[in-house]
Amino acid sequence: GRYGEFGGKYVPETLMQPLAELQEAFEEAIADSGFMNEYRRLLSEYSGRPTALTYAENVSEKLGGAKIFLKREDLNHTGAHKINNAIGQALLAKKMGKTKIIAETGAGQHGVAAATVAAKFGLECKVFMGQEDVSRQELNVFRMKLLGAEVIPVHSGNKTLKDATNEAIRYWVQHCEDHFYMIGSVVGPHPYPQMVREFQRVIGDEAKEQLQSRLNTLPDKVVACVGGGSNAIGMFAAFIDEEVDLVGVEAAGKGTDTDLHAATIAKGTKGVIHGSLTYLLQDEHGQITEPYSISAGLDYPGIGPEHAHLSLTGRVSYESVTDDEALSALTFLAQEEGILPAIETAHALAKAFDLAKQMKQDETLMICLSGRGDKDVHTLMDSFEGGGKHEDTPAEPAFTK
Amino acid sequence: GRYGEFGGKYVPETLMQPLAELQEAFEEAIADSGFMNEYRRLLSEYSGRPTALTYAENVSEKLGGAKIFLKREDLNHTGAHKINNAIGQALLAKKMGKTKIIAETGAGQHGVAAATVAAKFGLECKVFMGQEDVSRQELNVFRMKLLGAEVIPVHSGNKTLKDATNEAIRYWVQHCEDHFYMIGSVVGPHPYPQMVREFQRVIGDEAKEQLQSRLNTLPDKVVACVGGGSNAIGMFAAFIDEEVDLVGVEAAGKGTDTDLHAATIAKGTKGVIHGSLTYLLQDEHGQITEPYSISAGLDYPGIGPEHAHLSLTGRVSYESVTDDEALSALTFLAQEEGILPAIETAHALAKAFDLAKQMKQDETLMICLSGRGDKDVHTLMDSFEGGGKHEDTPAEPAFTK
Amino acid sequence: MKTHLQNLLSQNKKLFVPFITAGDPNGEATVGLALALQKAGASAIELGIPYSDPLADGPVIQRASQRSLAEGMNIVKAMELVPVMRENGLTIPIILFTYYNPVLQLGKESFFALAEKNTIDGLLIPDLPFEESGDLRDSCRQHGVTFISMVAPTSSGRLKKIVSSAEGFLYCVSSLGVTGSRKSFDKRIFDFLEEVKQEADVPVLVGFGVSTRQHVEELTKTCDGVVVGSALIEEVERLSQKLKDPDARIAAFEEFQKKAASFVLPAEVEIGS
Amino acid sequence: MKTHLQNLLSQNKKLFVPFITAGDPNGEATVGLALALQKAGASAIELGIPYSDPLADGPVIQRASQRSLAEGMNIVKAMELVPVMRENGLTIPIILFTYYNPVLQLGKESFFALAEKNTIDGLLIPDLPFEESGDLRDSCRQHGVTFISMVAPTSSGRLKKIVSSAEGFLYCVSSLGVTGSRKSFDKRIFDFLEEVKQEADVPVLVGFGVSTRQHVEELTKTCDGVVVGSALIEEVERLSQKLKDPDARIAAFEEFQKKAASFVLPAEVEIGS
Repeated sequence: GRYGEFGGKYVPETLMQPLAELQEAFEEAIADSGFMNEYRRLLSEYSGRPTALTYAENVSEKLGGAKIFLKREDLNHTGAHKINNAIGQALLAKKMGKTKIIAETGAGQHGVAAATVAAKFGLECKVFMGQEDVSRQELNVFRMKLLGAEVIPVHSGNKTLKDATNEAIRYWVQHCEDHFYMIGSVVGPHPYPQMVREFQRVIGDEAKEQLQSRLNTLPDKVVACVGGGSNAIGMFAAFIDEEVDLVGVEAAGKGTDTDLHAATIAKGTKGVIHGSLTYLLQDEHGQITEPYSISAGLDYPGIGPEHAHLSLTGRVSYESVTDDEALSALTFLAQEEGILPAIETAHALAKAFDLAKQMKQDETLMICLSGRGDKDVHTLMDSFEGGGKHEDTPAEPAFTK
Repeated sequence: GRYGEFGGKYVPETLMQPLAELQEAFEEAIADSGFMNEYRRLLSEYSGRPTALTYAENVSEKLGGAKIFLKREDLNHTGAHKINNAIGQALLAKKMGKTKIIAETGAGQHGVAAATVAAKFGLECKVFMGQEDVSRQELNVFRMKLLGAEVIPVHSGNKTLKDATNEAIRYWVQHCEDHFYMIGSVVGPHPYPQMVREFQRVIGDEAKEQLQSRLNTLPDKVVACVGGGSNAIGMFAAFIDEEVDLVGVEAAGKGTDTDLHAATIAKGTKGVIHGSLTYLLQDEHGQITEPYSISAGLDYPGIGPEHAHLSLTGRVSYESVTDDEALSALTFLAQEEGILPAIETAHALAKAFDLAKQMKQDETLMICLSGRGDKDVHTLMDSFEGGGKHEDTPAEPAFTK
Repeated sequence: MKTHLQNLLSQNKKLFVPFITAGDPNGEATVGLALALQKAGASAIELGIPYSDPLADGPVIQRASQRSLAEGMNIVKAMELVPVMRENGLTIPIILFTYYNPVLQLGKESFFALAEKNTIDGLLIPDLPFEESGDLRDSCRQHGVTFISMVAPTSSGRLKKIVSSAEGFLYCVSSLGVTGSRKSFDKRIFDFLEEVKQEADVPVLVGFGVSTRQHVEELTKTCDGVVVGSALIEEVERLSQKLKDPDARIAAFEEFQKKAASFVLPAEVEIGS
Repeated sequence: MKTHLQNLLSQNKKLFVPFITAGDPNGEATVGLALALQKAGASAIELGIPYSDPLADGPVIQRASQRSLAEGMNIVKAMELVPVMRENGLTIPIILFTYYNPVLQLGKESFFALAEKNTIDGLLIPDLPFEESGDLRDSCRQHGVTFISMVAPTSSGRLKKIVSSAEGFLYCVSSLGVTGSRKSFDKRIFDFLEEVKQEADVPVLVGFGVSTRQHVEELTKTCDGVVVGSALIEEVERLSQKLKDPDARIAAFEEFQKKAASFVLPAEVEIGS
């Protein structure tokens, strides 16, 4: 249950046994070819895997450096990598005889994925969501309800993702006998970080094979954005034992020199959040602070414990990218490749484009395009056309010259 | 250029030569394995084809009849089948040396697809869109602009799709020397209906092969929604010479006994619209009337000429489905399978579910799931939660009893 | 009693064929405007049928269509205006300008019955190109209605075919484009007109964008006349209120006639005739 | 000068360990409330450190945390309240109730230095289960701080291990759940308590949801005492304004004392002792 010193199970006593049962069931499941075949069948026939690997030809040529490939998780059912994990955990819930699932959500992406698999697997589904997010993301709230899920607004704390997660854990503590808690990222107590990684490693495994069969080579560099870090871990897993540079990209918000960021590794310190020892944003007294990013999927004050370990050991380098840099990269990709990425993903793009410029033309760089940007169009309108909170941040397409 | 008596080229003299050139280029292209390989490569590596074929297990069991399979065009890049055609036409534009494309759009789906491929292929893109639709679909307008396209609001006529198409044709007449007109459906003058069909037939070809390899059988019935009719033609093309029942589903809006519908085959008469002889909604004096459907993609007053022919010959049967029936089917699919379809697609679902109930359990029915419903969430909120123009139409999930 | 389009058009002067939309701003006004055009020196009149989807027309004529439709005009009522014009002294040919769909919806038999009854001389359908019009051209010939063909600079390979079967006059599209006024004409248009002129047995007229007397003078160096649409419709639009007012109408007709007359060149005594 | 938690808890009566949040509604009030609890007959006090993310607590204690944080309370200031309590006559043990993160952030050395300096007797960390607490339990032993372990009905296979290493007392979670008042206790809870009781060498206390004297009477038939939290915090919340008002404070402390006393059972003369 540890990645170096990180990870563990920092949870109320009541949850220790349910976590042990979960771990046992999970270990059985991934060793069971019947289970894994069903998982892979659903990924293929329901979610549409394998997702494409797209050569970003125009972008690569404009930047003049490495050949850039995009692993297209945006083409999954529900529009992001989240569904890979949700399918895996839903299958596991079924296997464990649980009929009800709970999930936390910030902007609503994992909530939609959870509600989706709940519908598909005939499970009852409760999604905990901060009241602030319920108000900001009414479309996703409606979508979850349409899928048959119950959305429970959380009024505690700052009424955002962190508090929704606390509340989901509280609810699970009280109902762990018949409820399965479906965590959406590589966070939480063991075995969640490991389990979510295993259900996301299909991203990297596929991408590796696709590039091999296309160019007969490994990528020189792999870049992914990191909030909790599930798409990044899923992407990195296939390359961690290879000679491939790995780069995780956090949200620097308005800048890591301001208070408005979500750069957990750059600016955080060790601590416990949601059951796991990792880096997190906190004050000197160990009170967890509210992060900020234009991207709802990256403004989490913690980070998956494996990332904390990979950072400490130096195997993965973690960088951070501001709102404005992310928006520039998003615009550049949209206009050059006709792909509108999620704002989360745009953080990875911004850093990757910078790196690609410094690479040679015979090198390759692979980006996990973790999700599509349709969900962000309102935010983008506010940012680019004013009228929203970011009206003073026009995104100069910095990459186009 | 004819399907029985339907089709043809009813256009200003100025366009006859550009259409002839287009036809020649198109015929050359589809016979050219280099061109077709590039087209197929883009479908695969850029748009993520093959799209999945999903067995709708829960729905099939609840209905108790045929096994229902969904051809998941919603999993394409940009979320619908529209991109198949846009990629094909963009490649053709390049081959013809055109550097600028124009397109018409209603709700914005084809506009987004056109803007997408324009970005990918480095083409200038003008999208004509009725002022009414510009106001109603501001997110899609923004998305097209973000992709680098110019959106031109059309103030003539009723300011909707029909008028946008007229205006696109007018603009093409004036600029046909260097502009490629990218039509989004199997409508318009020859060779468009044929060309769009050929660029959409991948839907049916794939679905047929997928079902063969899964069940070693042909479907007994194939159902698709019909506005202009491109997803339906693309789906039907593979089965037209087989012993397979084919069903096209039009939008009955508030009912074909009212004035508010878009049921062109059920209620239309022969006439010319946008360069093609087909069925259309018109008054006794040949003035084209404004159609109505809750689905922005189905409220077109005409229909592809091949559909007119397939209806007249009886090879395909055309049915119509009301707003309310479509919304019920949408809810049912969302709650049973975790898939939120486009409202267009929901029309096909509603009819297909009715038909499946009457079929045997060893029979199969295949539906073209033409697009995802994310774009429709605002409309659905208005319909289900009031506050919109459809507040008096709560969608009873009629299929769940 | 129909006129003889072919004969009337073979006059020894540059032809002026104006376009007005039937029912714009109403049916009575249309009759008066037609008479004013005859007085101004029109060789024939293109009478436009208002249409919901006029995709070959620019914004000026689109607006005229909408005004006319709002007045309740339709293809049958429009044709029925022609006998009223005749009763009031109109002798020049009337060429019906209509999109194909209203004709289709009426049905060929009804259409030609109405055309004969209402003394329609010619028919021009902007969205019915040569290849689609064979059947209707035959019917026109049977019913003594002259079918006017259009050619465009892009007609190229198809030009000879169209020109050789032309009746009445040839309508040359002056540029790539829909109807509407424009400032000047491309040099290429004159090459195109000369090519048409060489092939044609019938008068060659230019339309689309002819909006000033200077245009007419310039173009008629190469061709036999002009069709003027938008420039006149703009005048109708300007006079719209007066044209609907029984007291102001006469003055408005006169103003309109004056505008129309500005496009008419004096008959030349051609050398050698 | 610390108390001797172990000795004090082995009194010949049912134990009553109340919980209050340090700094709710402010530091001065906390001192007074602690003294009131001692007067009411508390055996020891759980002094809660306010935390931003109290995921083992129900809404009542969450609100107390937020009030306290808003007052600027933190783990260091909270510990520094204890000597003030001592100066004012507090002699019963103080058990610090804190989430793990504030301890981690302070660092083990600083934490134990402060604990010793401020006469902290015990430590209870609700999100540090047995398996994660080995190192900290060792440090506690070195610094004479009693580490309180929790067991829950779901502890099952792990129960013996936890119970056998328990010090001070065993904190039994009365049900599946977070802290907060509840109406009645599941029958299974008594089976669970009996099982714990059989294994334990230290007093067995029940917490989570003990909110009435009747609860206490019912539960202490099986166990050695109770921890009462939310029911008292609700009282603090009710008295909040008065507790912050120097003029009304004394009366509020008395009211609170009365409420607390309702959970205290009279010492029994046990048969055979």
